[in-house]
Amino acid sequence: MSGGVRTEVDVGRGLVLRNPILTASGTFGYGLEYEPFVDLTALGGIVVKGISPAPRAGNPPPRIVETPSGMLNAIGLQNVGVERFVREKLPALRERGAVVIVNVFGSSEADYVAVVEALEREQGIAAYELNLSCPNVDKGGLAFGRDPDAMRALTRAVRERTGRPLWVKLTPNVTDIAEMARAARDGGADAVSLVNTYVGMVIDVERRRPVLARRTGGLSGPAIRPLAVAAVDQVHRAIDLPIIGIGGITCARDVVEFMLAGARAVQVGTANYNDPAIAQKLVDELVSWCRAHGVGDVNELVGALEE
Amino acid sequence: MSGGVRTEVDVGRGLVLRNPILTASGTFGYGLEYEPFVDLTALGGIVVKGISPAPRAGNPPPRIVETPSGMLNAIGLQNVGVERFVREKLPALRERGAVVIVNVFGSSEADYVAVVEALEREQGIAAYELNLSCPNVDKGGLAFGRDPDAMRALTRAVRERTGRPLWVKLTPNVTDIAEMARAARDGGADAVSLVNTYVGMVIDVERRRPVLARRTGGLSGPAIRPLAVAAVDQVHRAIDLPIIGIGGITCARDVVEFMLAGARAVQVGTANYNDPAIAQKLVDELVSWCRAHGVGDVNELVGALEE
Amino acid sequence: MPFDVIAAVTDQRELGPDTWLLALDAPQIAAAARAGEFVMLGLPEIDRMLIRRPFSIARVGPAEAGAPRTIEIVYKVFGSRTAMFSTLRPGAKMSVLGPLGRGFWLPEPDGPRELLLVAGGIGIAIFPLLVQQLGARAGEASLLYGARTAAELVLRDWFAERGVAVELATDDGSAGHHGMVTDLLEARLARPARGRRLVMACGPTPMLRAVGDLAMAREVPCQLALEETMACGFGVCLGCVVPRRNPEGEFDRFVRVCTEGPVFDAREVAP
Amino acid sequence: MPFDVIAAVTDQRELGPDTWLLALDAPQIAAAARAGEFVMLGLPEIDRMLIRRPFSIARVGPAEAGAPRTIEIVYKVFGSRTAMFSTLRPGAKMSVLGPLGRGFWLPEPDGPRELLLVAGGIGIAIFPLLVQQLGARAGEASLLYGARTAAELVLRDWFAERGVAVELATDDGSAGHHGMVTDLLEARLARPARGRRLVMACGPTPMLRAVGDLAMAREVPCQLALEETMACGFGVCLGCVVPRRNPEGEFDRFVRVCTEGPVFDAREVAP
Ligand SMILES: Cc1cc2nc3c(=O)[nH]c(=O)nc-3n(C[C@H](O)[C@H](O)[C@H](O)COP(=O)(O)OP(=O)(O)OC[C@H]3O[C@@H](n4cnc5c(N)ncnc54)[C@H](O)[C@@H]3O)c2cc1C
Ligand SMILES: Cc1cc2nc3c(=O)[nH]c(=O)nc-3n(C[C@H](O)[C@H](O)[C@H](O)COP(=O)(O)OP(=O)(O)OC[C@H]3O[C@@H](n4cnc5c(N)ncnc54)[C@H](O)[C@@H]3O)c2cc1C
Ligand SMILES: Cc1cc2nc3c(=O)[nH]c(=O)nc-3n(C[C@H](O)[C@H](O)[C@H](O)COP(=O)(O)O)c2cc1C
Ligand SMILES: Cc1cc2nc3c(=O)[nH]c(=O)nc-3n(C[C@H](O)[C@H](O)[C@H](O)COP(=O)(O)O)c2cc1C
Ligand code: FES
Ligand code: FES
Repeated sequence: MSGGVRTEVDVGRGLVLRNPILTASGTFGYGLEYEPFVDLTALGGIVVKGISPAPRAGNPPPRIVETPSGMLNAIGLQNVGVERFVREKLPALRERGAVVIVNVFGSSEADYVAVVEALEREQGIAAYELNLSCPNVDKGGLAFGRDPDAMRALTRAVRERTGRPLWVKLTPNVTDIAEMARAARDGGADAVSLVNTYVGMVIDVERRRPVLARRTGGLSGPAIRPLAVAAVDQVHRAIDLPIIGIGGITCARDVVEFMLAGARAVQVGTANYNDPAIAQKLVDELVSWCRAHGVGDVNELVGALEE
Repeated sequence: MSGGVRTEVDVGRGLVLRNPILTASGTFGYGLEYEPFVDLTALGGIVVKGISPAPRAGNPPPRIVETPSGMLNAIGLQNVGVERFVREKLPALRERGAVVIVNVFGSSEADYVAVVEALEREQGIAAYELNLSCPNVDKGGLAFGRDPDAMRALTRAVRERTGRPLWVKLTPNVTDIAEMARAARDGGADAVSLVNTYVGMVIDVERRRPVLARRTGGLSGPAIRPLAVAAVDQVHRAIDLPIIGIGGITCARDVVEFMLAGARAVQVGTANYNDPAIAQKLVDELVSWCRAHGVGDVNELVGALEE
Repeated sequence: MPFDVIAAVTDQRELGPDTWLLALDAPQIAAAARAGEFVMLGLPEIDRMLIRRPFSIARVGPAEAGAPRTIEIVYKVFGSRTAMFSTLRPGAKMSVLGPLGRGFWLPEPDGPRELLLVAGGIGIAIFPLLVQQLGARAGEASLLYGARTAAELVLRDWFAERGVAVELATDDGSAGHHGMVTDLLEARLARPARGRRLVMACGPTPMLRAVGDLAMAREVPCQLALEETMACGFGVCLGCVVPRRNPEGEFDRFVRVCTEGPVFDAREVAP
Repeated sequence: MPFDVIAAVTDQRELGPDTWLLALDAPQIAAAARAGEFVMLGLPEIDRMLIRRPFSIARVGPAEAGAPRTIEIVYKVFGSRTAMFSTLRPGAKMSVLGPLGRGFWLPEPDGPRELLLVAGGIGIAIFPLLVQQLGARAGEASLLYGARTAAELVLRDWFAERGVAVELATDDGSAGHHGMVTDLLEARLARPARGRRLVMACGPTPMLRAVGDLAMAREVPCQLALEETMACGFGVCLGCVVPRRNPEGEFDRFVRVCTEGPVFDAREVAP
């Protein structure tokens, strides 16, 4: 409840977020970096940078480049590994009372299972988000995200190890994203989050080389918003499972757009770089929008397109 | 040859274009509308609006909406049909000496074959481009473009009816565009053109409706350029077949970018609306670019990334 | 034939709430413009504005000094681009394509006429050029002009000064008739005509629909200026279509507002 | 702690070919800035500029009137955004995040020093604040400053006026030594030191590499200000990394230029 508007959303398996605004993995660090700008507990949740069993160095630079209304990144899942995450990052987040969703990454089913098993022993984790969709690594991620059988099997393997809410993050680089969402559900996912980035490339024509050292990267930002909204709409019409909408969100209008397309909650990504306070501002703006439009409960928006 | 730079490009089956700048189907009408702005014979070629066996009324409005650095369209292949095209449009184009590539559309294999058979009787057609990638119609197009077997069979069926250069236009809305390119080649295509538009959606949050009457549309414009460049690069590395690069081109740098990624020629689409003279300007700008960079033949650029 | 030019802004003035007058130095377009035609307005840099926006040519001027040099646009800040346009000041450059479209058509001047110009809100923007081109015969025209509130009734004095009989309507009663502009039209059509009547209307879609219905019910010729989202403005994108109906009222085909309109016979289109 | 503010442009001046000085009213950032730190500069509207751009805080001022109110940026027009920045005039608003990063570090002031500031081209932008913060000890500094041609040697008088010994080099010989700025450094390092030497360098990557090699060969401490493409500027995107090497010269890990730099010990990084 905020300013007369009910903002709580149920994203499956009993997880009720205080509001539908989350931050997207890889764009919000481990949350703590944003403390100068954001009250972490004011957000619906924080999805931390993808965690793998061992630390990962990531890809060589250049790793990012701006594109029209977007950016490409090829970070390559640089992260501190699950051990240091548990030791150094999680306790601080827990202490602050932030709602933490851990984005899990691996190169094999065993990797995903290993990260989740290590995290199962820890308090203060609201959900797991399996990143089966990173385009910027050689193995893992995207390979699972493009094959429904692999996705179902991997989701099931993790499902068997946890009673916590389990989200699967989908790649849009597929022919039929609804089929992938179905596979995630059949594997036992409680929600799907979409979209991750689109494979893209920019060439430095003077040097005749790809700008990114890794050749290609993932496109994010407002450029992809219409594609992401279409993906959410498609999955929403195809299956009955909570959806977390992601892609190019910069203002309350965009949040409402994703919710009308069928998302119960959203994640803000690239916009956090431009305005590190944006996630918290969006909570307030969404409430104002609802009040101005006579919406007493944000859940009224979910999938509420006129047919 | 232009200003000391060789601009002719061979796009397969002996078709040599005077330069690599073409205009994309659906963005250049039947060419004649651009005569106030462009000398049609100065272009490498003109790809006309998709032609189906019978005239098509197209989708109800609204059909277009602007998005960040792009636009969505859902025209629905409104066109005059092959008969009127042959009677009213083709003779005028022929008379002017324009290089005409006919974009062919249908809802079944028989449709595609019917259009090509009708056109085989006519002079003044440089090539066919099979549109197996339109996201804005219920049947045909995208259905073929997403299934390698269907694509191969359809391409072969057309191939058997014509000795003219045959291009297949690919959709990027697939898991593996290189696989689709391979299917087109195996079916007998002389070149592939990519990309067509990406499925997207914008919602009017005030009215709680999709802005487009058809719900979704196809995203074009600079927003998709990094995605299209990555697609061209991927196909170029996977198979040996001339590629026509398409997606968000607005300046000579963009043309060079697509050629370095592996395109022998390019098509300019959405930018024609903003600047109806742009295609011809790009021919001149490309020549200037080559001169300034010591490139004596545009073919030196094709796939010429430093590895 | 339309001209595609880079034109300098020569004036930018606020006429009313969120309503601006923008003047552009575009002599070729000014000389060729006919009432009801429009331009596509953008910025010279494609990366700052991919799709241009359509605006009626509101007025050309100065009419005194031989051929007109400037075109004027009267516009309402509606979304992102019009908001940006309103920040441009004299000297700024815009890209302008025009004149475009098929404007109003006037019956031959062979006798008395009663021209009924019906404007809703920013729909007023299409009529000044018509009055300029009517010249001495502006006295044959009446402007029926409605808006939400008096402050939004921009340019009304300009019409009155040129001999046009102006009747006003506002939703809140702050000027003229308290009600809709279509009430004014209905009343007028019920009175005997001063000559051959012709209705010309521009405004929101529901208003156009009502105007068309009123005129057709009395078999008064009626021209409606339609709006639809446009990407090109010159007939190639097929983005701006509306359904045309045949004399039986059935769907005939989609017509392009940009080249087959924006002004249509009310019998052909159902806004 | 960085501040994220909307700041008004208070000055915009061309210093040399494509080189500008931009002043912004950002008192909190001005008060907190330390030499070598930077800001992320953007426009208030995210839809006009998605990714902000990093620029050194060149100077704060006016220093006379108590706490400084403004920060100054010295920048070169390089691509689309710097070109756009150069069109902004006093009164325009920008979004500014800063101060960011880890700047230069100075040895304790316990004896004579010989500070060698090595600047290549627009790399000069990082040094005025250092000289401001050296205050009375600016006389301990020498600026070795190279550019392609004399006109590009902006701000050189400003340094000289503050007691900094300035040595110039140009590629075309139009000012100072006809050759590279690293030639100046090499000559200087070959001469006996006036005190504890410290090299601080900012400029193109090949120059930084050469400077680092020269200094390390003589075991002179050396700080290099690096550049890498940045999306956030505050350590979260992991876009701006460079490889760090361990004492054995092997790859250790990727470090973030924005928070672990931009100034690094030359022994740690290989530009
Ligand atoms: C022939 C014609 C003449 C017009 N004349 C005038 C005029 O004289 N004065 C005036 O104020 N307005 C006029 N309009 C409407 C004007 O074009 C829109 O208000 C303007 O495009 C809104 O742009 P925006 O970026 O501010 O709004 P946006 O944020 O883009 O969108 C707001 C709304 O504007 C409409 N719109 C957006 N893009 C276009 C487009 N390319 N073409 C048409 N409509 C669009 C959409 O319906 C949308 O819902 C005219 C429209 C047409 C078709
Ligand atoms: C810590 C730091 C301090 C800097 N200080 C200054 C300064 O004081 N004065 C000055 O003139 N320049 C400075 N730069 C460089 C400046 O950031 C770039 O010149 C600027 O970003 C170019 O933007 P653009 O849009 O004009 O060019 P673009 O068209 O975006 O690109 C041109 C080139 O600029 C570089 N670039 C683009 N985006 C970024 C980014 N987000 N971060 C870093 N580099 C980028 C890329 O290498 C690219 O090849 C600094 C860079 C860093 C990292
Ligand atoms: C620099 C960067 C790093 C990212 N890292 C991850 C990651 O580690 N795990 C993940 O699932 N998604 C990652 N993403 C994808 C985002 O979480 C998000 O899905 C995507 O950026 C689209 O949202 P946006 O358009 O709002 O940025 C990353 C995105 C960016 C820009
Ligand atoms: C309004 C519109 C209509 C289009 N119609 C067709 C078509 O009939 N056949 C086709 O193959 N592609 C069609 N396209 C796709 C373009 O040819 C092109 O592939 C796409 O727009 C990407 O290029 P761009 O980003 O340069 O516009 C259309 C695109 C637009 C914007
Ligand atoms: S606006 Fe393009 S056809 Fe009318
Ligand atoms: S710029 Fe984002 S981590 Fe350095």
